[in-house]
Amino acid sequence: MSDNEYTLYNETVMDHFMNPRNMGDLPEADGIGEVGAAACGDIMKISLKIRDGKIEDARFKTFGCGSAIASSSMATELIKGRTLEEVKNFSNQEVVDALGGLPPVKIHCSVLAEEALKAAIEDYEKKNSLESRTAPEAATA
Amino acid sequence: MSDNEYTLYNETVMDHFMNPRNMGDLPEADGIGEVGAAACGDIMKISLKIRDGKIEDARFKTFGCGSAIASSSMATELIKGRTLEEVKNFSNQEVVDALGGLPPVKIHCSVLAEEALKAAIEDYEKKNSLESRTAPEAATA
Amino acid sequence: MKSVYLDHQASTPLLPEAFEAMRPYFTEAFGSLSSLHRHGLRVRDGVKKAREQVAAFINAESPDDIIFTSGGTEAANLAVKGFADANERKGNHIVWCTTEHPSVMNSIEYLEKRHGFTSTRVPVNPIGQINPEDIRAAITDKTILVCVHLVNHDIGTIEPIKAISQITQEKGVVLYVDAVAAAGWLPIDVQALGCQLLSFSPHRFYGPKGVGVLYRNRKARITSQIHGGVQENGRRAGTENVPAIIGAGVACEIAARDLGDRIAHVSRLQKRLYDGMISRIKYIKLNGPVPGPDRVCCTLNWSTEFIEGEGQLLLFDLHGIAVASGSSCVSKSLKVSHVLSAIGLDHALAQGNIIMSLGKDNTGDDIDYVVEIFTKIVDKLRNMSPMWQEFQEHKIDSVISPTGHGQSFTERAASVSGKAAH
Amino acid sequence: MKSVYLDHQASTPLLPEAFEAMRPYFTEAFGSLSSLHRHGLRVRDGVKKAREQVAAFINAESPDDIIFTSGGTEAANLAVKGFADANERKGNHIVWCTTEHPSVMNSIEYLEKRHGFTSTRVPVNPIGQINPEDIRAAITDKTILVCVHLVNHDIGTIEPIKAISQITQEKGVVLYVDAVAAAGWLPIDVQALGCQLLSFSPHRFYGPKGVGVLYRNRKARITSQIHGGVQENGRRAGTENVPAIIGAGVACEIAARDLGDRIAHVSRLQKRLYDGMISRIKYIKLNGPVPGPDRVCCTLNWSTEFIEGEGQLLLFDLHGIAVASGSSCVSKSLKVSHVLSAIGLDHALAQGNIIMSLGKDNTGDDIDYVVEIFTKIVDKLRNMSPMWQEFQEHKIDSVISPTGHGQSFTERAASVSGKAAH
Ligand SMILES: Cc1ncc(COP(=O)(O)O)c(C=O)c1O
Ligand SMILES: Cc1ncc(COP(=O)(O)O)c(C=O)c1O
Repeated sequence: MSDNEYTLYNETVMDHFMNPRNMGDLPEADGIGEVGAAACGDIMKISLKIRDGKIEDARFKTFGCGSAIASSSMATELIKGRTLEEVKNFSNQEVVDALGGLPPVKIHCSVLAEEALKAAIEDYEKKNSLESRTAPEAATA
Repeated sequence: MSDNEYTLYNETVMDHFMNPRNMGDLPEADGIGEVGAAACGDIMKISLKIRDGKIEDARFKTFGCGSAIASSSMATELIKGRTLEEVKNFSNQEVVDALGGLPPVKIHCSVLAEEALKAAIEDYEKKNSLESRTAPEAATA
Repeated sequence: MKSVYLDHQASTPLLPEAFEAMRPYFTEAFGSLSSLHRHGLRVRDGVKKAREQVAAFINAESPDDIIFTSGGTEAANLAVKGFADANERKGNHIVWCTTEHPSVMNSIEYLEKRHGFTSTRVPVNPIGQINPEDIRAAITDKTILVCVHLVNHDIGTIEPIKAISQITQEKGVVLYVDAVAAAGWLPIDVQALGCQLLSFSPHRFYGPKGVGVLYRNRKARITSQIHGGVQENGRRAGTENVPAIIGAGVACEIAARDLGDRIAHVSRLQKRLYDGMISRIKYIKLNGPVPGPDRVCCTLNWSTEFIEGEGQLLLFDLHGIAVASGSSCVSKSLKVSHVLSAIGLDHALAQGNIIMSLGKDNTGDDIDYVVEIFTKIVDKLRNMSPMWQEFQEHKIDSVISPTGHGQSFTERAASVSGKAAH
Repeated sequence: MKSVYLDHQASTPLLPEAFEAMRPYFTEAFGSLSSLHRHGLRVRDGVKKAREQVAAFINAESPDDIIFTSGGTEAANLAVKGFADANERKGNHIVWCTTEHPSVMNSIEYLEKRHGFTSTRVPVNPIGQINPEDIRAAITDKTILVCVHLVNHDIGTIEPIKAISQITQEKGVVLYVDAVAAAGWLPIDVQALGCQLLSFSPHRFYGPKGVGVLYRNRKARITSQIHGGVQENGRRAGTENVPAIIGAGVACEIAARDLGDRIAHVSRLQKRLYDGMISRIKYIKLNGPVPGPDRVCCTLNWSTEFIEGEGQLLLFDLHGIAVASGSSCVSKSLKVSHVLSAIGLDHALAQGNIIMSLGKDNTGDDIDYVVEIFTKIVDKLRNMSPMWQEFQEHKIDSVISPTGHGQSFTERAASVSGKAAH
């Protein structure tokens, strides 16, 4: 689409902005996190499907700038298949690195992605107290 | 000599600067005036030959900028043939007008010419008390 | 790909005529203006002509009233700080419009912080217009200066300068008009306006960058704010940017000649763009006055609900369309434009802000293409937006067309971010 | 007619390479640097490269240390006033060299008048050089800044910056170096010099007008002195003069590449001119150091006794030769250069002052022509000069080669003008 050699972000960021991965909702999400950045007004929502203590699927919706959209696209891409424990250690730096870097003023977008992800996990854990969490496991086992 | 369409002063001033009229001394001057402008350091000397109450000849020497040289050239040119009475009313404005104008910061050069001229007349009058002034008149009559 | 430049308020291409006039001053007539030999005198001649062209453009009393600076910002600084510095003994109070450009606003702020000045900000109404009577009310016996822009840089509002100058003249106070967003797009006559100081930036109407103009008449004494030599009659030190000054002169002369045509052409496009956007996009709001006598002919400032500005700008750019975004995430300070706050725009709307500014070379086709692309952009971004989804689900409400269902966007944003939006 | 430009310290022609690099930024890449679309980003790329070229030219630690201003004067203002503003809490005393350029001198004077600063002027010796120990002695516990130029703009003296920076570093005081008369004509390495602030003007070495450079490293915090937007990282507001910045980058890159050759060529011409003048003209004095390690390679400042400067300049011009005159009648203020006063030059000699500044395109033939013409000019003007006559008549004496007869020129001038010369 673009014949432009001058872009605000690098190729990877632009690609994730133009063709976001995992954009949308999960109809029956196990955990949903929605967070906002007071500083700039961005809002990010991440929905997770969790199976066997692992992220089976992830989706995002983002109200925000190009790097916020790219960060949520990349974050959802990165965590698919990871265990809950791994995801709890997830850091925004991973998003920044995977995107090949973000401008300094845009680093907070990757932080927002980390926060949305962790909010979704929290939501999942809140909904699934130990007993309710074992139940579906038993059912599918 | 000049193929220059850009000159600091107008054509008349440039002409009087490049080809000054009446430059030099009068060997047997009747009156000599030498004045200086403290503000810029210019020094101007005008020598007069006076005959029958008229300026018969005038010469100048000037240490100063282009407009000072042009002003003294023009002033000596203007006064030749005038009576002493006329010259006493001589004003720098006449020099400025005859030169077709001077830049505002250079008007003082024309004032210097007026002053040198008047100093020369004073010198003449001092040298020639009434009796000594009548003597040469008698001689030439 | 089609290329449509709609960011003329950021900068404009240099007129070929201006470039050709400037060209010899780079490599051939390169002398310094203060040199007394032919190289300097040639340049002096050129700059003299440029000063006359600029003076004619705004109907200044005399070319001596024109001071060349390095740009609109420096001109504003010189007007405000230079006037304050020269007139401090008369008083130390400044009255200004709350929607001034940062170059004016921050100059006044500097005077407050560092020179013991005080100031009164006069508010604007929801379309950004000042009430002249508020200026009258704000003037005290300490007031020496009133600052009001002619056209607002963000939302295109034309301020009632003539009514204001009647008051300032009555009160014996000097009026400074920042005309950077106006010059080249509406006729300017400083004598009819009744101001004593007025500034503008030629690069905003096809002149070069690197030069600004401050008009200053006898009634407004100023002191130089860049100290050094006696250039510009002692009012602005530093070797003059001769090529840019020459280009400014030509840009002014051509702007004066073509102003009627430019305004007619651009006004038509503005109307077409306005109609297209309003009819095709839902939940969109024009900031500032509708096209007409209260609005400059060349800009439209839009707020589109449920989406953010930078994404719009990027997608436009990917389609070859250049626009500006006033949204919070774009400027390095992450702040919403103070102009949008001043007109009381809801925070939700201040976010999705886009400024389209037209120029003489835009066409009707360009406009149709922009509208077409914009409908796609809005769809794409709303599709990604959690707020749009929540609006559909009646969890949050529209500011533009309220339904009575759900939280406000701002309440919602505050609740998810844990902090109130600023 | 032959044309010889010997006024390179006023300004230089733009390099064709710089012009070509600038050209697309006028009509094609005309976007504003802060715009986020391709038009802005393209410009951003170009300016980034220019910043790197400029940083490399002076061996700055980082391109971020380079601030683009509108010229050398604004850069000096920003260095002095911007540093003072940011560091006022640490102290309010400035030490400076008495022969600084007016842009530095008047900035300091402004701080004294308006911001309660005090300052100490450090004198220079008869060739214009400062004694570093005088700087040490002048520094108090209130001192925050020392200002010394690298090369004097009038008389070409190179100051001992390294010795001075040892003292400032020892004392923990920031050193600002005005390198406008130096850059392009001697190698500059800010790290080796040990200064924290340094400014220069590309139009003095074949770059464009309308741009200046301030180098500023982490150790010297400054605040913007032109208020407005956040351009140049918040250190200089206003739409950037992109074409000039691009041209500055190219001029710096080429100057870095050609510096050795330029210096070798110009030094040779300087020697030839010096020898020619000294051997052909009587009662003439070089102001500042003789050609050699204490003098910049490109200028010679002459005082010719018994004649005045402007006449020399005019006659040179009529022969196609461009020189500058520092004589009292030339500048609008009618004052003798403060540099000549500072080196204790006799008033008589300060009058007949001419500055010849060489450039890369001058030839040996040019030099011979200039010497030839100058002998004629001196004859012509001395022939017209009442002072020359009086010298011949032993009424006044020469300052340069005193005979022991007559009054001094200055006494004589004072007696005919009725007032002492100033
Ligand atoms: C209303 C207004 N004033 C002043 C300025 C500053 O002008 P410049 O960026 O040319 O320095 C601008 C520029 O955006 C402006 O829009
Ligand atoms: C030593 C020195 N500093 C500063 C300046 C000011 O530079 P500009 O005229 O480029 O603003 C000059 C210019 O003559 C200079 O010679």
